[in-house]
Amino acid sequence: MNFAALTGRTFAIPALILLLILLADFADAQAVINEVTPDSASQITPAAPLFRFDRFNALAIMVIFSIVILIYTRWARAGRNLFIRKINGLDEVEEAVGRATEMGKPVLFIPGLQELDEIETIAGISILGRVARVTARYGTPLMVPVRYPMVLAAGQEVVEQAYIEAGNPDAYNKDIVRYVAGEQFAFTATVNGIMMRERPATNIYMGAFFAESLLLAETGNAAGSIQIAGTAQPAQLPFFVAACDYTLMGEELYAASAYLSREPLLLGGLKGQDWMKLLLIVLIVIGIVLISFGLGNWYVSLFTSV
Amino acid sequence: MSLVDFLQTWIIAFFTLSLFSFLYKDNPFYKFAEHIFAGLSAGYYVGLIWHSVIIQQMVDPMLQDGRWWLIFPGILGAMMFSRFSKNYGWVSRLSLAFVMGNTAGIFLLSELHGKVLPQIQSTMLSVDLKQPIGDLVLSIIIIAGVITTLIFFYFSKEHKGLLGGAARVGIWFIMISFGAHFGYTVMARISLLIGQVQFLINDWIGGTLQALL
Amino acid sequence: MILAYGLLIIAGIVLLYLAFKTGDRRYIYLAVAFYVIFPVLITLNLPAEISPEVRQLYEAVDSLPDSSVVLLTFDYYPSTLAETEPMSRAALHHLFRKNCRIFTMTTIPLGGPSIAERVTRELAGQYGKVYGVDYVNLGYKANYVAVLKGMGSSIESIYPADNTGTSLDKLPIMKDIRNYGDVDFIFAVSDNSIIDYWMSIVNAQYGIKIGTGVTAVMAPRYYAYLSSGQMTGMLGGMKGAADYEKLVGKPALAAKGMAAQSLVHLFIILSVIAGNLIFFIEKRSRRREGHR
Amino acid sequence: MKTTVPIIIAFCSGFIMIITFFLNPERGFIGRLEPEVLNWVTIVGGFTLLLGVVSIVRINYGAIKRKSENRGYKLATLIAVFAMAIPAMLPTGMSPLLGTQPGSIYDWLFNNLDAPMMSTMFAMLAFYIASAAFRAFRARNTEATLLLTTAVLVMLWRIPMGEIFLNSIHHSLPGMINTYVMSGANMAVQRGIIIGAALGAAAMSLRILLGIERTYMGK
Repeated sequence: MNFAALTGRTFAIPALILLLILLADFADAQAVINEVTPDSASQITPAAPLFRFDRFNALAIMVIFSIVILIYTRWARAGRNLFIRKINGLDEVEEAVGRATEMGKPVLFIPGLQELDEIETIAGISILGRVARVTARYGTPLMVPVRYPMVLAAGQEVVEQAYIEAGNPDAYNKDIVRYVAGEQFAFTATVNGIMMRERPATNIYMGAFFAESLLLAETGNAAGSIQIAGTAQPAQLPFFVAACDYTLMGEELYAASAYLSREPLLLGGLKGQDWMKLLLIVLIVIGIVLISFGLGNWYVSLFTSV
Repeated sequence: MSLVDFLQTWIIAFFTLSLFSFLYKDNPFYKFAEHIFAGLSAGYYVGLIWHSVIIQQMVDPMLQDGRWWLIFPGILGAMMFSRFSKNYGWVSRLSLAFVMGNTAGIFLLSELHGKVLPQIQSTMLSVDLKQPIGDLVLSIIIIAGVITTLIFFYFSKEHKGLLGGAARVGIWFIMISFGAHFGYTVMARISLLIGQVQFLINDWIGGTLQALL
Repeated sequence: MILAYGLLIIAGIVLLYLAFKTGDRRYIYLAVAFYVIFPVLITLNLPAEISPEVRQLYEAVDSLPDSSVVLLTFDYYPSTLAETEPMSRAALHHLFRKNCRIFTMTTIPLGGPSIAERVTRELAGQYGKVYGVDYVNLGYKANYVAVLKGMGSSIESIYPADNTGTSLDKLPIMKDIRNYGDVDFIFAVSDNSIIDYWMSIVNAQYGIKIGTGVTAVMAPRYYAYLSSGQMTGMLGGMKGAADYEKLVGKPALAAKGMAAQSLVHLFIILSVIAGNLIFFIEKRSRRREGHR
Repeated sequence: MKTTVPIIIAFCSGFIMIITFFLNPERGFIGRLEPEVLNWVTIVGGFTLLLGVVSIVRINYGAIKRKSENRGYKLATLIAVFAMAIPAMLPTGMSPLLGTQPGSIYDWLFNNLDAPMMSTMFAMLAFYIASAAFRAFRARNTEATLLLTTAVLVMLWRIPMGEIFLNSIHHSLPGMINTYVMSGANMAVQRGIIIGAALGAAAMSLRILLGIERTYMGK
C-alpha cells in the first residue's frame, strides 16, 4: 500500500479535529484571561503562558528525529539500497547449526519469553526463519519451545515457510514449534528438562530474556551444547556473555534481523537511529570542545531538560 | 508457636523444598508446587483487578459521583476479550490501539526529552588540562566510553580503519561494564537465597524445635 | 571461632577440588548452600564503609523539612523481597522518625499492594502512626506509564480511592496533596526497569527529586542517572540496604545477610582464581606437548 | 475498518499526550482532558491483565477435558485460581475472611503460598550464578580477561571482607573502583546503551503513532 497516501487519508481527519480542539482551547484560555478583572488578578498568580517555551529543545529533537526516521523508512520501502554491515554473530549461528548436522543432534531455538508485540520477539522470529532454512536443507532436527500462543502461530508459519523454500516440506511437522508453558519459571524448567534429555548440539537464544537467562545458559552448558545468544535486555547480557559461546548484544540483535529480513520498517528504523547516533556524537564533541575552552555554558544549557 | 503458625510454617517449608528439589532433578513435588503457584498468581490478578480497577475506578465513581462516561473505558476493556474469538478478534485491536497509542505518545517525548537530552548533556565534560588530574582522567574515560559504545552499535559502515579501532575500544569498555555488572549481580542472586535459608532455618527448623521442646 | 573458620576453608577447598575432579557442578551448589547456611547459624560482625550514593540518598531524605510529603513506592515482586524489603523498612524507619507524611503506591500487579500493606502497617505500629493521617497506601493501578504520567496532573484521577477502597477525600493526609507539585521527595524501591520511567517521565517532566532503592541486578545501569544528576542517591542491592540500615541506626535483615554474602563472594572469587590457574597450567602443558 | 479505525484511535490517544507535553497543564480544555484519558488507559490496562487469567483457565480446562496425562496438575492449577479469586471478589461485609484486605483468605494465600514460592524460584539462581562464574570465567582473550578482572574486583569491593582486603593493598583502592569503574567505564557504557535504547523506543513509538507499525495488531 502506498504509505504516503495512506498516511494522508488516515490522518487528515483526526489531525483536523485535533487542530480545531486546540484552537478552541486557545480561545477558551484567552477568554479566561480576559475575564480576570484587575482586582481579582492581584489575588491570583498571573496566568502561565499557554505553551511551555522552555521545552523547545524537546520539540526540536522530536521533529528532527521523526523526519529522519520517516525518510529512511520511506527509502527502505521504495527499495533503495541501504547498507548495513554484516553482523559477526550470524556466521557463528550458521556454523553452530552445521555442527549439529555433523553430530546428528538437534538444534534448540528459543525466541525469547515475551509476547509477539515485543520487537525483540519479532527479531528472534526472523532469525528463526534463517536457522530453519539451514536445518531444513540438511534435515537437522529443530526444536522451538515458545511461551505464548501468538508466538507459536508466528513461529510455525515462519518455520513451515522456510522448509518449503528449502525444498524439504516433508521434513516439516507441526511439533517443531511447540507451546510449552505460560509461566516464566515453568517454561524455564520444562526447557531445561528438554535440554538434559535430548542433549541438543546447539542452543540458540534470540529474543527477550529475563532472570531465566542464566538458568537456561547454565543448563545448556551442562548438557554440553554450543550456545549462541542474542538479547536487548541489558541486565541479562553479562550472563549470556559469560555462559554462551557467542552473544549478539543489544541492538546487534535488531541489526541482525534487519540484515536478514530486509524488512523496510526494521531497516529504516535502524538507519534512522544510526543517523541520530552520529548527530548526537557530533553534538557531544562540539559541546566538549566549547566547554573545554570555557565558551560552552550557553550551548550546554540548550540540552537542559529538567 | 500456635498450631496455626506451626501448620503455616510447615506448608511454606513444604512448597519451598518442593521447588528446591528441582536442583537435583525434575520430580512430581516440583511439578505440583509449580502448578499451584501458577494458579495462585492468576487468581491474585482477579482479586486485584476486581477491586482496584472495576470497583474503585469504574463502579464507585459511576454510582457515587455520577461519572457515567466511565462506562466507555469499561466497554473498551471488555472488548479485549474478543481476542479469544476467531471472527471478532479484530475488535480487540481498538482497545489495544487506544492503550498502545497513548503509551507511544508518552514515550516518543519522554525517551528523547527525559533520557537522550540529559544523558548527552552530562557527557559534555571539560577536558581542560588545568583541572585536577583525577577529574580529567574520569572525564576522558566517560567521553571515550560513551562515544565508542555508540560507535560499536553503529551499523551503517563496516568496522574497519578508524571506526574499527573505535569499535574495538568500545567492546573493551562494554566488557568492563559487563564484568562490573556480573560482579555486582552475584549479590542480588545470593540475597534471594539468603532470604529463603533464613526462613527455613529460623522459622521452620527453629520454630519446630521450639514447639517440640 | 578459629576452628569454625578453619572448617569453612577446608570444606570449601574440598568441594572445589571435587568439582574440578568430577566436573559435576552440584558440588558447587553444595558449597554455596553451605556458605549461606553457616552465617545464619553463627553471627559474624563485619565493618564496612558506606557507599557514597547511599550517603547521598540518606542526606537528601534527612534534609527534608518536618512533615514533608514523601511518596514511597513498592515497585517490586515477592521474588526479590530479600533484597528490597529491607530497603523499604529502612526507608520507613527514617521517614516515620522524621514525621514525614508518607503515601505509598505500587506498579506491580503480583503482590505489590499486599507487600505495601504488610510492611507499612507493621512499622507504623512501632512508631504509633495513624493510617490516613500520617500515611496511606494507594495500592495498584494498571499500565504504569499512564499512572506515572497521570499523577502529574491529578493523583485523584488515577487513584479515586486507597488500597482498601476508602475514597481519597475521606483521608486527611491527602487533603492538600493534589499532584507531584505537592510532593517533596520520591523514594522509589524497585526490582525492575520502572526506575527508567520514574527518571524519564517524572523527574524530567515534573522536576521532583527521586532517590531509589534497586536490586543489585539493576544498579550498575543506574549509575548513568546518578551521574547525570537525574537520580538523587541509590541503594544498590543488599549492600546498599545494609548501609542505609546502618545510617538509620536500625541494623536488621540486610546487615545480617552481609556475612553470608561475604563468604559466598569469597568462595566464587577463589573458584575463579583456581579455575584460571588450572586453565593456564593445562594450556602450558598442552603447548609443551605440541613442541615435542 | 479493521485497520484504519485502530490506527486513528492510536494516533488521537497518543497525539493528545504530545500536545499536552508542550502546554501548561493549568490551561484550557486539553489540560483537563489529559488526566481523563490517562485514567481510561489505566482502566483498559487493567482488563489486559485479566486476559492472561482467561488463557490460563482455558488452556488448563482444555487439557482436563482432553484427558491429557498431566490433568491432575492442571486441576491443581484451576483449583488454585478459583481458591484465590472467588473469596477475593465477595464483599468484605459478609465476612472479614473475604475481600483482599489484610487477614482475608486472599491475603493469607498470597503471603504464605504465592510469595514464598516466587522467592524460592528466584533463590535457585544463586546456585547457577556461582557455577557460571566458576566455569565461564577463563582468561581466554582480552575481552574475557577484562570481564573477569572487573567482575572479581567488583565482587571484592561489594563485600566487607573484600573491602578490608582492597584497603590493605592501597587505602584509596575501594574509592577508585567506585569512581573509575562503576561511575566511569561502566557508567559510560550504560549511558551509551540507554541512549541507543531510547532512540529505538522513540522510533517504535513514532511508527505506532503513525500507524506504520502494526505488529501489536497481530500483523
